[in-house]
Amino acid sequence: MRIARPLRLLKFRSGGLAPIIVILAVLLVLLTARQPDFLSPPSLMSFLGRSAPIILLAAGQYFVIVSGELDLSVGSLVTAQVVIAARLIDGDPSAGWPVVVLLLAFGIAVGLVNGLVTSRLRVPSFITTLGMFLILVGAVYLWSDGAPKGGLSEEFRRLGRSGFEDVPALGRIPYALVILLAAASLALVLTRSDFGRTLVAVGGNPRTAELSGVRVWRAKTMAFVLSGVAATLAAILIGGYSGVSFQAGVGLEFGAITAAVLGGVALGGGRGSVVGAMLGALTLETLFTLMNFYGVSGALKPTVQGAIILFAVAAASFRFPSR
Amino acid sequence: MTVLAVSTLLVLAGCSTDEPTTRASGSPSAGTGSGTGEQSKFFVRADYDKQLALLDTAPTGPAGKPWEQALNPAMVETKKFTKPGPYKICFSNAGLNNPWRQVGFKTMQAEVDTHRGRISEFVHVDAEGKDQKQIADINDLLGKGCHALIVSPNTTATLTPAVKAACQKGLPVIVFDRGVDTNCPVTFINPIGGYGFGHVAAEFVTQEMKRGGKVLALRILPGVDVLETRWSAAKIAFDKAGVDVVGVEFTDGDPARTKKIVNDYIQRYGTIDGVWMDAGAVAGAAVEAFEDAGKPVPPINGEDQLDFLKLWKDKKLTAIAPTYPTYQWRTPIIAALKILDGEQVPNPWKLPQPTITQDNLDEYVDPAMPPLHYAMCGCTDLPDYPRRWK
Amino acid sequence: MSGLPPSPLLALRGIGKSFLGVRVLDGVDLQVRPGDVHAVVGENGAGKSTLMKVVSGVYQPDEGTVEFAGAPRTFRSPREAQQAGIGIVYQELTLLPERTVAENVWLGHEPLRRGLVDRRAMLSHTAGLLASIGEGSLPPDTRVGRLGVAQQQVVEIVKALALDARLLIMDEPTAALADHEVDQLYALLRRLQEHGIGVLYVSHRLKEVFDLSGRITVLKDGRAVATLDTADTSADQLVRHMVGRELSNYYPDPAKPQELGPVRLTVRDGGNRKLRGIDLRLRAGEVLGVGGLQGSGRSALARALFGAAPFSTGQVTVDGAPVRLRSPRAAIRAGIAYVSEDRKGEGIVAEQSVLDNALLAGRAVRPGRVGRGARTARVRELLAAVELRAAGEDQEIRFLSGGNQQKVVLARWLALAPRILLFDEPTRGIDVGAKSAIHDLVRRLARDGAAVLMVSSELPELLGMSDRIIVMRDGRIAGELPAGATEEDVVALAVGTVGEAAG
Amino acid sequence: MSGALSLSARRTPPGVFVALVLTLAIGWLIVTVDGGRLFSLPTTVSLLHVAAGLGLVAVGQTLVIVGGSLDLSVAYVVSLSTLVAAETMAGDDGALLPAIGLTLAVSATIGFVNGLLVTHARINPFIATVGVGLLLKGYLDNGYDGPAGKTAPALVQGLGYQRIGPVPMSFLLLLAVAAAAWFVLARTRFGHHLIAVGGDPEVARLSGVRGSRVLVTAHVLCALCAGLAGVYLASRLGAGAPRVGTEGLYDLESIAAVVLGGTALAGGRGGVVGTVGGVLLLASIDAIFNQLEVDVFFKQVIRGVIIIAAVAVYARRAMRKAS
Repeated sequence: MRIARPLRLLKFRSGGLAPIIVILAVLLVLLTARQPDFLSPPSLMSFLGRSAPIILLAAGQYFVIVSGELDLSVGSLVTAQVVIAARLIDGDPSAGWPVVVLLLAFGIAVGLVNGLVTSRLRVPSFITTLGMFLILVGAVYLWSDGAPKGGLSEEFRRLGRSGFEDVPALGRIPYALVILLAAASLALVLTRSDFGRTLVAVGGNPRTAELSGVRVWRAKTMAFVLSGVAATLAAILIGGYSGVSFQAGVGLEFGAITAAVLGGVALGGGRGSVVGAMLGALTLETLFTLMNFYGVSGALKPTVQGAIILFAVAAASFRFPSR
Repeated sequence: MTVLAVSTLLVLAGCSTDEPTTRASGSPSAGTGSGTGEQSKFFVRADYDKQLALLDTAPTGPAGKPWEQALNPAMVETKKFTKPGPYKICFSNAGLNNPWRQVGFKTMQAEVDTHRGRISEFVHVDAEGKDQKQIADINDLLGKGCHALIVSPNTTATLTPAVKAACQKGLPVIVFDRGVDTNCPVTFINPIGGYGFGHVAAEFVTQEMKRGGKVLALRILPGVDVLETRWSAAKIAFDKAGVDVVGVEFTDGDPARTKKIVNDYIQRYGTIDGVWMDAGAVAGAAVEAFEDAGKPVPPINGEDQLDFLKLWKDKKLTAIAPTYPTYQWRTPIIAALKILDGEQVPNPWKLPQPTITQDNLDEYVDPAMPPLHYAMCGCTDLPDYPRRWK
Repeated sequence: MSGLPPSPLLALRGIGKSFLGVRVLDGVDLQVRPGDVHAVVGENGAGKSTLMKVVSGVYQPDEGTVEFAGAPRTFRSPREAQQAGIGIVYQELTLLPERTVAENVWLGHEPLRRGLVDRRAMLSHTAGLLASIGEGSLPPDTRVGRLGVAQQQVVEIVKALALDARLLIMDEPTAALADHEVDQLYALLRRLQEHGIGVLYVSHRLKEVFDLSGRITVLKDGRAVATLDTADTSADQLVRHMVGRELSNYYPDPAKPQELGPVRLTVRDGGNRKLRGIDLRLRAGEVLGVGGLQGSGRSALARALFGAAPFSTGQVTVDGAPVRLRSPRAAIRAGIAYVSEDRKGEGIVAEQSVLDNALLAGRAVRPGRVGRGARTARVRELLAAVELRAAGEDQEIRFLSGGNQQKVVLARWLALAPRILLFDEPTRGIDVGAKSAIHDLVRRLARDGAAVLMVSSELPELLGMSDRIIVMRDGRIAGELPAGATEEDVVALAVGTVGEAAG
Repeated sequence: MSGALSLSARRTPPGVFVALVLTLAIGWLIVTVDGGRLFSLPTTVSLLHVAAGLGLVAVGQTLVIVGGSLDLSVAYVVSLSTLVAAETMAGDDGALLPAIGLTLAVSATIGFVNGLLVTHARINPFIATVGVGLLLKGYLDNGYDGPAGKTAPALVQGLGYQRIGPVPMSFLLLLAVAAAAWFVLARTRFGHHLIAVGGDPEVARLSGVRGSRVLVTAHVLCALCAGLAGVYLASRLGAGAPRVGTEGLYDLESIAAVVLGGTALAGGRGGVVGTVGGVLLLASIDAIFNQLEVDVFFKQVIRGVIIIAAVAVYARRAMRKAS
């Protein structure tokens, strides 16, 4: 154990949680400086609630990225799910739960296709999911020729829009937040499980994994399925939060990936934590809010966002030369 | 750090409200979180005045058929285009990439169906919102022996050369929605326009909200001319009335983002007393944001999309819906046939631009239609309505 | 060594280097004279590779000076070292499979004509160099990916030569070479000596060290504990310097007849792209050695048995029952374990912890939450049992020495209590100390009733460890030898001077 | 196999060209049956124009991808370049050369920044270039309300509309640039080093290759190609268009073209010739669907499928070669 400490140090330096926590803290300080009551329970609750979808997506993306792949199709999947839900429900209150089940099935199916094409046909996931992106967007527009049909019922939307009212101390807890916490703890358990660890091994060195009896294709496919499920949950929350629209999922895939990387998940696989990914997403959301509060011009937002992301990732992706 | 720097810089830049006289583009003009910011570089005072004048001009033409009406028309001769039918009419479309264009195009197709006897073929090419593709498309269509060419340009400046080329081919060219920087087309059809839209909405919000209240302006995208005009007109109205515009934000037409922005502003300023929108797409989301925050919904404007109209009616909002009517998609077909018959047509063909108010709201709310349908489609009398639009 | 020694080509003075507070090199002095082959020996983790990387500019020393050709130098990059005339042949191959031999050899210093890469020159020069070391048969424009490990090693050496280096560093150059290829290397080194080129030679094979080197520096825990003239040093002395103990019964005793159990594994007429007509029986308790030249099918045999490159024809039985070893997973389920020759590429997950690496197979093949605690406990025991030296089970495995990495890999398999173990070069690139530890372990496993198949290109190991030896040639089993066979027997079969003619 | 061949040409699989010929043949058949003409002059011309725009970007993209990197900022670089060019020219032929010079300088600078972020700041290229893209997006959104500037008439007539038979100047420009890029990869040290870095950065480093210098150069070249594409589009549109790059999806399309051309997304393998094939393939599909007046969204679905399928085929081949 003579050299244990320095190695811990290295561990925390490379792909650890420390950088993202620091960044998040800084942003929160800036935020509260401008908006003291931001951390007050009600506003915090609603903030966490509305951030739930992107955090879920980041968690889903973690599994894919850590297994050495990439999922560019989640954004389009979210849009597709919202539009599908709207058309199937079409304002009919009773349709809610069956449709949720159906959406989950669809999300899993998309994940399966992504996974099998990537792992069995050996198509780089960048291409697979890029193709899936084109297919989903095209298909959903085609299906609803150009404008979403029907509409979501209030019952369906409640999940994303309302919450447990007047909880002592906290006031209102959005259902979204509850769902998020449930999903998050599930994800955490999963990463600690045999599957979770072997998945990291798959991302770290597929050959070794294969020769140790891991069914690499299966692990990767599972990862994509998880991402699909996460996207579905996100879609249900987003649809609930803001209703049906073709914009529902636009750009979310980049958001999720950026979040994961921001949280210390290494693109290319084998390194990172799901908590980091989710913190990364939270950081991004905080950043947007920050910019609203500081009144950064709408048009200039991307610039500021880009600058901060670059800075943050540069800081977070700092690693010791390993060899 | 960066945020601070940028925002302060913007506040500094933001205080001036005088319009730059030159159209010097390039140097970024700053929008801002406080005040209405600089006037858009694309603001043209003359057009602005013209449109506001048109707002209270009585249209000429068959009553109840605004798509055939015109505002103080100046007729042009078209004898030289006279041809025997039936005709092959070609349409180079900027794109179908949003509900407004979807509804519009369906309306146009329906209009064509009403003339089946006289229109033997209707060729439609979709440029997918790509300038370079539309240029190629137009060039392509010129080889297809069309009797008339209808163009809905993707952008004004970049499509001008292609349209000029088309004119030189000698076939009648009809431009609608966006214009081009040439008057070679036989006629240019569009409603009053963005300045009118923005002005009406701004006036309404100003009058309805409590004196000295805070207004949040929500815009879809920066850098789209038709939307820029709406904002610049609103800006003038607000500045004139000395309204405190606390924020001008871009929503990308994404309801989720809209709710987040409105939510943040409510939190930041305690309350918002008026909401102005440059398009109806996310009006519903904005209203919801107030409901979810447990605040009364302030005076707000939307557009003639049904989801907003329904919301307005159900929630009894103080609202108004200026329109950029989709019935203008009928007119080019009508115009084309007139021209090929050698009848006179107005040029420019300015269509009336009705506004939906509390008084006439009920005429337009049709629960049967999909949420993103545009009520001002003037399509109720067209073949297989409403099926085609559902 | 009489008369005035020529001034040193390379002189290291008090070299020190630490990583994250870990002292890897400590005050190392070392001198290489022109035309001198200077061996550097020591257990893994003794700092040999680090020292080499300091000399070749991959690392910069924290303390001390590097003097090259009489002038103090600080190489900030391998490029600078190469330009100064220091070539290095790395332990793990540093070639691009997608590129041709010539492109690899000249990478970084492509010959130019009028500012453009002169491909003709590249090819001809490469051909020349290959010929000069008796490998003229190797076409310079084949993709390296198509070559076997040994041939790649040759390319690796040619690559270093192409820099017309004055000092050549060879880190385990023979790790991948079969013995007859080693002879070629010898010849090559002598030729280099004649040209006055100095050689820093790192190896675990004492035989080579004594055959080749003029002087020997022994590293231990980052210090140069001794520098000896090879002429007046004995193997035992050297080993004592290295590990601080006598080299008593280097190999464990072979199995006694009564220790041999039932037949565990049979293959009848097994074949695939690389193997033909394989018939073999493997009994519990025995260590079956597999010899042969590189590319003779030794590794292919192990990989076939493990389902990594399965048999396409023939029948395999395990404990009498026919099995289809279509994938590693299937093989593992049948109780087979496999330790690859390519540890870095196929053995470990570099960025995962020791524990995760050790648990990998168990998790993959017998997942589920049930008994997870027990499994982890078992693996901890095993890690202790193999005397793993690491900072802790959370340490990333990439920071361990080769020997310790191999121990973790072993623990991974032992956790599954396999009945058949396949070792491919189990001690490749591993130091004397860890080596004998692993040899003992292999033998112990056999005693405990496992059937062991061990591929080795190191004849002493092969002869010392095996109860039986089969020798491969051209994808066939060229012949079988009993325990106590001589190196000559093996080589004879391997090169085909005896035994049934390979079709 | 002769040395010359083995060193470069062999890397570009003919597969994509087979696919191209088949596509054109089948397309021609369907279009003819449909009563249209696929190879009519205007159609062919516009096909080659589409190819020219995308091609210029894709050739640059090939260089970074071969080097194991990626550039997702090209779409914005293209837009920016059209503006820089058109505004500097301001319709004056005299300003032609300075304008083009300035445009290239600007884009080169952006490429340089990309390169630095990827190499020295060690930010994953995906994130780095997306970030830079955001920076540019902000500038464009904020600064432009639509087309601006006026391209020099000479350029419009020349590069924009001049053609030799059915072949536009722009397409010749593409061929020239592609040839240059091929030459660079095959015959210069930089090229060899780039491929090495893409294949295995560590190996390259140990062989004395200055990896970061090489990658930065590659990024600069990539951005330069995007800049050229911008100049071409400016000549085509007669003005600068702040959205033309993103509307054209030049970022994802260029990557699609590159992989269609058989270049490995992981780097180290591939070439420009294949990319040109990929570009022509995409352009042909466009032209065919255009003639058939196929619904845009349907077209998108088909595209997605084709991209995935094509890459799957390459993977199959690669696997067979490996075993």
